[in-house]
Amino acid sequence: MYTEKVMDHFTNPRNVGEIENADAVGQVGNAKCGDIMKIYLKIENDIIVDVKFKTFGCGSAIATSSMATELIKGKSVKEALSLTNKAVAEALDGLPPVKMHCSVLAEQAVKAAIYDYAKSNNLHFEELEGFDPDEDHDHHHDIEDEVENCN
Amino acid sequence: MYTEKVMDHFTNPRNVGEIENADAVGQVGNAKCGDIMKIYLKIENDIIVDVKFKTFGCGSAIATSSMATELIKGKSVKEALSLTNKAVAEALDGLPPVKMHCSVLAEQAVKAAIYDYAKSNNLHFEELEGFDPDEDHDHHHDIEDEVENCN
Amino acid sequence: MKKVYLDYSATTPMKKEVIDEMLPYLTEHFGNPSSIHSFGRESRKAVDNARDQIAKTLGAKSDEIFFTAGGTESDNWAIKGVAYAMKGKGNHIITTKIEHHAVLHTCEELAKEGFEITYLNVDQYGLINLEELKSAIKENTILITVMFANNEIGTIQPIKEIGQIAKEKGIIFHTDAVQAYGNVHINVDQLGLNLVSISSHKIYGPKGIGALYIRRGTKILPFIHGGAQEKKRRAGTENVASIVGFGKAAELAHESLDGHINRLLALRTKLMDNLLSKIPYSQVNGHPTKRLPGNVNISFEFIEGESLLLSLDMVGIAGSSGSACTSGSLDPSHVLMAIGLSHEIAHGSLRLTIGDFTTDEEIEYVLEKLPPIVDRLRQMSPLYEK
Amino acid sequence: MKKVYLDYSATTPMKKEVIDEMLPYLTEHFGNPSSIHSFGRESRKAVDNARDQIAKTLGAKSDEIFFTAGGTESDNWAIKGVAYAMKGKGNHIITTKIEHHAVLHTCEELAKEGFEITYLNVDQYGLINLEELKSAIKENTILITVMFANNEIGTIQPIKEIGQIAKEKGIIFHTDAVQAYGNVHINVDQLGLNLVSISSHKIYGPKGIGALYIRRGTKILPFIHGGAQEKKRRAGTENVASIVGFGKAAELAHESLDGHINRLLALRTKLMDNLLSKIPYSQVNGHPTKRLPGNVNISFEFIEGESLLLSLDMVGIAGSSGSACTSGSLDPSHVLMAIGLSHEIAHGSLRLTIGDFTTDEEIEYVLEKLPPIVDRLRQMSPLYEK
Ligand SMILES: Cc1ncc(COP(=O)(O)O)c(C=O)c1O
Ligand SMILES: Cc1ncc(COP(=O)(O)O)c(C=O)c1O
Ligand code: FES
Ligand code: FES
Repeated sequence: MYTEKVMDHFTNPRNVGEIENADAVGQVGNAKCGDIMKIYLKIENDIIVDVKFKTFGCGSAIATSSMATELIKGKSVKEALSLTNKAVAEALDGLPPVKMHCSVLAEQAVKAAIYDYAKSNNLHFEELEGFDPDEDHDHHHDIEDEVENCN
Repeated sequence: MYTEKVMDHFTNPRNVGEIENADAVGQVGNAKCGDIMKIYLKIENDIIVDVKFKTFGCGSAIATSSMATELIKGKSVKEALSLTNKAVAEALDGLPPVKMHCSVLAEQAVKAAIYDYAKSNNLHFEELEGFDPDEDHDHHHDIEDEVENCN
Repeated sequence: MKKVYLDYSATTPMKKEVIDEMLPYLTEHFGNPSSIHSFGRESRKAVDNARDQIAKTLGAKSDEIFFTAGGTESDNWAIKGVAYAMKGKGNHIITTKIEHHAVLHTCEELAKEGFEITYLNVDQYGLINLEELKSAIKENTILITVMFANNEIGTIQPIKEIGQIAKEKGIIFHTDAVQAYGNVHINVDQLGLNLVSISSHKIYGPKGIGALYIRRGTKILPFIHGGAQEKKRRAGTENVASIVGFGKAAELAHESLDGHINRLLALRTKLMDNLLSKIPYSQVNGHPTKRLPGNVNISFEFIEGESLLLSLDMVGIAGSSGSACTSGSLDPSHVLMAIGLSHEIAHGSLRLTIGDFTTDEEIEYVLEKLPPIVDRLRQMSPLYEK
Repeated sequence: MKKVYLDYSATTPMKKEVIDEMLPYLTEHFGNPSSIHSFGRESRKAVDNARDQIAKTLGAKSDEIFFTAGGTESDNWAIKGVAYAMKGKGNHIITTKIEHHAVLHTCEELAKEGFEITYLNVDQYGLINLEELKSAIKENTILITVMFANNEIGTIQPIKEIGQIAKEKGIIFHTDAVQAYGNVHINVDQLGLNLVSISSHKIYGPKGIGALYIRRGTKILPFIHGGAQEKKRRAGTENVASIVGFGKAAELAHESLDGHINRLLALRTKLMDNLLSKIPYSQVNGHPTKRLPGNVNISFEFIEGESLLLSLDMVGIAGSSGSACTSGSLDPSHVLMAIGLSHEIAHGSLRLTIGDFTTDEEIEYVLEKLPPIVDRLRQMSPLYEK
């Protein structure tokens, strides 16, 4: 089901935890959908010098959180904003179709954190136009080969 | 499916053949239904001194013909008339439900032969009242656990 | 790596006696039971024998047992078969909110065709309310279908009482006994059952074979049309080897039923009690006593089921969860929702089901491995404040 | 006693490679493919692999193969599934008079529900007439279902031509290829097929498992409702071991298809020609060349099929017959009636079907044993005047 990389990041997630005086915090998802991601950023001179996450969710949610934090660590805020869910999924050698939405969540969590950063620092990023961190991404629907475990 | 007795009478049918100057001949069934039984009787002093049959039909049809001829051989015409299909079936240790109608045919064949005998000798038997040797006994219907071989 | 299988409700390994019984029918005795030659007769005899074996376990007559491809087909057949046979009389069907999808989705299909379906509520333990059932019955009610025991939380319904109500009202009563069969005593006469769905792969038999018990005189149309197999009521060349395996599995289950129940209960109690005491913020789902002997269903707050299952799998423990995240669908299990769990608690549910090959040592292993895994996932959870 | 099995069209023995491939899934790999743990994943992989194997044999894509409990269920699903999905567009279905009962009885059920069925005639060889097909097509025709090869007389229909006609008119085309599969080259694209029914136990695989090929985009509703197996289109726990066996059997059949055909043809010719020349008043039923390679169907005048089969069985030869007397029903096989045989001739029909384990020696044995049996039964027959 999952690639080795996913399992690796699930088993040994990088950057788990919280940052005490974080410069930005973003949270997306809700318990109803079964996934919540929270990302903490430490930013110096527009560079993400530290990042931590906490995730309530499936293996893929944890692995994508882990990979997303790895991918933005040390990058500029600008660069982090260009992170796509596809890039996260690819970095994990792919995700099962039903689990692609978890990578969307990771992308959104990063954006939500930077949104928070932008707000408290009065910055404006083109990439965040139209972005609403509280929007409920009803990402679970229209999944083709959904498997209900009802045995 | 069939009892040993049925198989014995099917494999070694008694009284197969024709009687040249038979005193009576009866035939029932038709090729459409898949079974025809023809019975030849030699009768002396109202005693069936010889009997032969020819049957076009299934294993059970052949076995019941054989058994029926055995059961009436040496008997009086009266006694032969009292032969029931049940008696034939029982003498064979039973028949599968779908094959009970073959024993009916055997009973009918005996009756048809005696009918022929009665007619040519101007005799009257109570047991034959209402009996019509040419009637088409649509015996195959309403069989409960019919098995169609369609594989 | 050590492997501990605790997902017996999903499917069971076969017993050796079952495989041994099947093998001749996978090899030399391969005839089609409809054929009249010796190859066919050999198969026919085997099918008839299995039918006898199964009838005996239910207190039924052999000609009331009809083989199907599994529990799902049995459920589809029972419900659609009665609905179409009885539609002259009425179009109302009563079921529950916690049925298996084989029942629920079939009812939903019938609803599209104009049948009216009442879905009974269940209480926090998963039990239906007999008064609610009684008042749901109407003039046009043609079928009551209530599962014997639930596959997720293991709750056993008051089947005998339902059977009495159905009988009084002259309504056909079907039960999906796929999980109960082999784990609970079932006698179709004592319980007033008209139709019972059972499945082989839940009782140490092969997959892909099941049966529908049909009480003599029950109005039901065939579901699969074709050859005259199963007394013209279920077409298709008989799955001889699997039927033989199912028959043997049923016989074995029936013979050892009390021992089986007692053994499972002891292991179940040990596992459940210890998990509850070792892991804070945990709760049992389902009924405390009216439940399948091998069923454990626990919710651990703050964590999600799939990541729990994956973590368990990595130490060789196989379980299941009612979390939607195992399925990619939005809502967690309809059963957990129906007993009133919040989404969050439902997502953190774990089902461990014990079976005949489960050992005390395996239970110990789970008790050792599971608590630290829960703790680790909680440490990662934004919902958990230690 | 010597045993000669010549009833391969009824069912086949399994190949050793098939059983060997299945065994691990009857023993250690018993997981439910829907489970996410290692036991489940092992099974999932095996099911996916079998799907690939079967797709390949048909020139199809893997996601177009759906497992069922056999040819009968595939036929029921194809026909009802399309009928209900397309009923907004029309209610007319075209089939033939010589279909298997799985198709015929399903059509008859639909007729009761208001669908209109056209049963195409066949000629003396069992072939449909393409012009008759064309003129049967109407505005409201939603489905053409014509069997690939007949199970009794072996006649192979002009499937490619039918496919072209269906395509031109935009009508869904289903074929029951249960007998053809593994005996004829089948490529779904070249033949213009939308739906194809196949069954494992006719190609040296296990019983109780089959598949329906569904071309992407074909409008068809599910037939069995429940869990989300088979991409939500066919519910029920997957019959893993049998699916694995079916996959292997399909692969083997595909690899050796040309050799298989040639071998069977040689034995068939020898058997058929010699029986015809040795036994007077005999005739072949079915097409001289457009027929399944292993199929022999001969009528012997003046005798009846069941007594012939019984006599053959007593010398160890297993065959079948279109006589109603094997079934207890009134009319002989609808197929033999449709090709215009008289009842008498139809009753005297014998089907011997040759397969991969048939030897030349076995054919010799039949050629030795059969003629005297026919003669003996004729001596008993009131219809025979020698
Ligand atoms: C309660 C219940 N009903 C029906 C089924 C379906 O049975 P099967 O898997 O044999 O189709 C299951 C198992 O999955 C079940 O647990
Ligand atoms: C042409 C044809 N269609 C359908 C079937 C039914 O297939 P199954 O026996 O797998 O249900 C058969 C075999 O019996 C057949 O010969
Ligand atoms: S968090 Fe629910 S599927 Fe990934
Ligand atoms: S003669 Fe036809 S069934 Fe006996």
